[in-house]
Amino acid sequence: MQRIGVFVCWCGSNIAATVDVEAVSQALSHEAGVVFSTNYQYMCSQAGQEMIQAAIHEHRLTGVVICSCSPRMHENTFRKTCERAGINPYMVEIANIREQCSWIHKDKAVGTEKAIILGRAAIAKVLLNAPLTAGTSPVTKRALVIGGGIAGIQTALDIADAGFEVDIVEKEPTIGGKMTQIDKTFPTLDCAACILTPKMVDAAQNEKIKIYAYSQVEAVKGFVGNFTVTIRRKARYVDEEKCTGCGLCTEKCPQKKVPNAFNLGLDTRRAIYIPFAQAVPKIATIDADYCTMLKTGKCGVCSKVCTAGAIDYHQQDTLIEEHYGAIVVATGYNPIQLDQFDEFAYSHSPDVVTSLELERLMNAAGPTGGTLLRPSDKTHPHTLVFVQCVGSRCDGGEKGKPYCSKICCMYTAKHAMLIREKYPDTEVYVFYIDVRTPGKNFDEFYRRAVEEYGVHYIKGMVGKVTPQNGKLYVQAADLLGGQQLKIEADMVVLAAAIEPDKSARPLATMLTASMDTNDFFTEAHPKLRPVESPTAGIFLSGACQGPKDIPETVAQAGAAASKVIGLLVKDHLVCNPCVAESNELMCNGCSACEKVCPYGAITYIDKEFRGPNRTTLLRRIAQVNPAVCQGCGACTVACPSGAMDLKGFSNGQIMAEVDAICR
Amino acid sequence: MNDAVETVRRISGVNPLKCMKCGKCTATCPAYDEMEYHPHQFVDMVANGRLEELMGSKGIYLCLSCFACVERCPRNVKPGALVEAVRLMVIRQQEQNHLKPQEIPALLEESLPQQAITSALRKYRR
Amino acid sequence: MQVNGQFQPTIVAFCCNWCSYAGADLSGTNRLQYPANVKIIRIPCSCRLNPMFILRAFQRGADGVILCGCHPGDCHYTSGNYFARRRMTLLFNMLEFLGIERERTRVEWVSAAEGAKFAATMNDFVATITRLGENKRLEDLRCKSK
Amino acid sequence: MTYSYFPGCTLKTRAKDLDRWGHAAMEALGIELQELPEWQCCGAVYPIARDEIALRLSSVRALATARDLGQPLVTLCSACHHVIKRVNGDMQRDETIRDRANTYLQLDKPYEGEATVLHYLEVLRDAVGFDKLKEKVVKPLTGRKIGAYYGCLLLRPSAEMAFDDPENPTILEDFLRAIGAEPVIYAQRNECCGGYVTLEKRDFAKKRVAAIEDNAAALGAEALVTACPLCMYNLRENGNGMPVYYFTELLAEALGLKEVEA
Repeated sequence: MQRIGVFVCWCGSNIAATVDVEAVSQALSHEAGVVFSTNYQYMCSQAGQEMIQAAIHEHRLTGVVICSCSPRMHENTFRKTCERAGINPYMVEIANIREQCSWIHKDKAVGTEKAIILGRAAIAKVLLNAPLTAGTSPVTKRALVIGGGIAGIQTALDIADAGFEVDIVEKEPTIGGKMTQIDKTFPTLDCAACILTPKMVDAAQNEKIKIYAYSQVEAVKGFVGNFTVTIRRKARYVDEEKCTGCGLCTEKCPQKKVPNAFNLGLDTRRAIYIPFAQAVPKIATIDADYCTMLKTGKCGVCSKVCTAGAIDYHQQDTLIEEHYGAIVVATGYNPIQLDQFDEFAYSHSPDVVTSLELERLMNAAGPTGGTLLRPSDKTHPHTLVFVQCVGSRCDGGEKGKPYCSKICCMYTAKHAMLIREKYPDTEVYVFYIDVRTPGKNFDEFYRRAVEEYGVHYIKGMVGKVTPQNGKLYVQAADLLGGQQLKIEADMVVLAAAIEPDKSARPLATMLTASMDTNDFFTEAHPKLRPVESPTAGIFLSGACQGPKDIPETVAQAGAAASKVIGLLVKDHLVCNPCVAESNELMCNGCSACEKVCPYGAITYIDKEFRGPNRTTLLRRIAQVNPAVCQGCGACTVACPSGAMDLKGFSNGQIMAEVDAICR
Repeated sequence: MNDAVETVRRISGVNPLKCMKCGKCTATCPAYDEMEYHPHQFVDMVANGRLEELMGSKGIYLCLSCFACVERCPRNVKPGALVEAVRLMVIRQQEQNHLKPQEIPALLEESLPQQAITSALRKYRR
Repeated sequence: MQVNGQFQPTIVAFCCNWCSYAGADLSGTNRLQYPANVKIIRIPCSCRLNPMFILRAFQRGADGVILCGCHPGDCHYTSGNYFARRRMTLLFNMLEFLGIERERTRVEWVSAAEGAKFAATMNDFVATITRLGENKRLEDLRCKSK
Repeated sequence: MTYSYFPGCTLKTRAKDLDRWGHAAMEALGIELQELPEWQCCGAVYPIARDEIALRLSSVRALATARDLGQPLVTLCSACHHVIKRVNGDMQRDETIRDRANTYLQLDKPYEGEATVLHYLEVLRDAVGFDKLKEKVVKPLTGRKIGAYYGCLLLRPSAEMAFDDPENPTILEDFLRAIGAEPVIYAQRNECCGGYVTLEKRDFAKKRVAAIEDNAAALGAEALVTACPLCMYNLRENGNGMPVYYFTELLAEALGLKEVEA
């Protein structure tokens, strides 16, 4: 017979205010199997834990029930406490009387009664608990980083620095991500390329880092420490080993009218291209949508000019399989499409641009060589209007995003300042709803834009942009001035909301990592575990988790790397002992469980059983690999003979809980 | 006055507290110059129970019901629906019709479509 | 159960560990109220819910049973909630055949971020069951205390 | 194909051109528009207030008749379309309005939003097809630069009207291309003309129309088209003389049904 101890926590007043803790410990002391019951102010405190340990020794307890906060909070704490006192950690059950009782009820009598019932259910369960020992599984000491922007590069560099191998999978022909398109960075105004490209080179030259550019993750199998990932290496139609990146082909290709994605379509490039001069790896890629040779079989100019013989028109996508212990998601963001915001005339006038397009228009390597010119007539704009929050902070529906995109206030201040500095003859208006600048030296930066550079910050929104006679007539609200403004502008710059990259959603499904309604990855805990996904072994870096600027992204990338390193230094991981187990005497070998197992943890063996009269009987039975089983329990329900059960959540235990609640 | 705010909310189906005070309604309103209270102020005044002032304003008869503010509001607040609700609060009172049938003949002209008269009558009287 | 002459339904909620149990915790963290009639049993995944558990609950006097799991496509174990969905469809059909009203059983997908949805679902479910009144259909009278 | 057709009050009087040529053109395109028996006014303006039931009833009556006839209901006037489409939406989605309207009307069979409401332009686009229309054009309006004026009622609120992109509509431009004209895309095409406020404040309507005409003219438009009699009134009476047509007039002209006016 078990000897159960019950410990009711007050959690200060969090529980005690709506649950009569004394009455609960009293009531539960009368339950069958309970030999000791008490309550205390903070069970999770040092003193509380010592009290539990003392009670275990004194009353020779075999099982413990803690009535406290959610098991998601302190189950592990109390398991360790009991382990130190010499009882198996899996002989502990938590009755959640805080999140699921005291915090949701106001009436003390109601709360107390419910707490007693929840306590009874936990006691009923623990009476059927059995000691469990966790197995271990080995850790593959190599990490995968998905996405090669600044987040992915930083994570990979930090992991490699600790001596582990790390692969980067990047869907574009080069790593570098959005930061390669940015001209200057706030709040220091240093050149983005100057700080990013050395990192890209570091990553390429680091012998621990392998870059799979122009590649995508195709499938993910396995679990923490043991992932098997299929990577699709898309056909570049250029042999990566042979291409020297000389760029001759990109100058000779006769197909000149390909919109240049790197410059956001503001100019054109050839069908064979290297996105930009500092691309890593610096290898040419043929754009199959535009290449005349690939489409019609006639041309072949690039092949003729290539002295290295790297062009291969017959190249196919290849699939490779790699093994990893940890996966970091760094898929980043994109500005949203602005089709639904045509009151700003984005699709009517080339002079209405997004902020990212403006970055290209101001970049020395951009389509205008760094001189700010209107896309329509290549003249110098004298009046610019910036519109903030285009598509951010919207209320539901199909239009826009409900969240603040976070980076726009600062980059708009940066743009406004740079334009006023370089072209003092311009007038710059910024229409804002709120200026949000929480960050080191951020507000000072914004104030400089207003006070030193004379940027006109106007509280209000733009309602309509009317292109007419080469001008953009901007109708806007000046809420503090109490007027409807009509500004004759030369350019309008829209701070488009940012959204997670479209590749993130299918990736999340492959990784079984959860996402929020906006397709940002959710973290394991919003405050305490910000760089881990709730799925073990999956880590989050950069804007895939939420809008972020560069300093924040780099900080998070480093944090994600440290978590990966913490995982990879381990030789073995302790497995979850709450796994399925088949009772071989009851198993009839029907394979129902095998079919529903998502992990392939169940195999069948033929085993000899003793029959009557010294005969033997060969029977096919199921066997669970405890290192692979994740403990979902799908098989337990599929099993028609009731042979399959789940340790820690057995049929008997759950039935006992049901009985206790319905009593 | 809170009851009146409730009435406006019920008639319009709009929660003025959703407004984030961006001013896009005011920026977009074609009747801005004609109104003493501009759309964003209108929303704010409803939210703060300042209905008497609104009910006495001429602007409520000058909203075009063009739905530009409704369409472009990022928070789905529908300032135009609030204007309609306040106007109804006025004209549903006795003898408060803004347009009386006997005034109509004077307004008629050869090319004026019936639609204009009917619309105005619908908008301006009980 | 009758308390002071008022019907207080007994409701068992099975919540998967990864989404819905966390969602229930979140509604607690946000102090969103729902009736105490709901008692939650934690299971690793919605696919762990053996139909036997539901039958047992009704047999022992539960008035309603609700299963909450991760949204389709978001299962921590990839496909568990799909199994659960199919199993529950069959089971609920059978229970209806036995005369247990369809409204007494429910499946809801609640993510870890949907504390508000959890509370709203439970409020609605308790209201529905209270309206339906006591469930006697499957009760084993031998289990009933006098 | 046969459709039920709701002309509305103005199309029988002041806006006869919109109606007459609309009818003639559809006939030429092989589509019959059957006038809804005993139709009444649509209500003229959509009652935004959710507690206005009586003002919705005449639309509901028309919708119920259309349902009973089993044919989609086609409207031509922007205002009628706006009102009938949105009332239909209310009857589909708003339980309170549905119940109360049905209680008033006591129809043989309660109306629950079963009818389909289409604008004439939608029939042209989806049933006839602009490609097909192009083939049937005998007198293309080649070289004529025309600005489409949408106004408010056709497009907004887009969630309910579901007619076209509210900020960047294309249906009238596609129509103009089909009849051989050159559409002029200008930003003010979906800004209000001044509406019924013209009754009280003509100056205001004049300002609105000036903004529209200036923008269209600056981008090269020689004329405007509209689908709304009230827009037509404001553009003609309060404008600076830019020609304005109903789109059905141009359609009839392109189909060779109407002699080009001198």
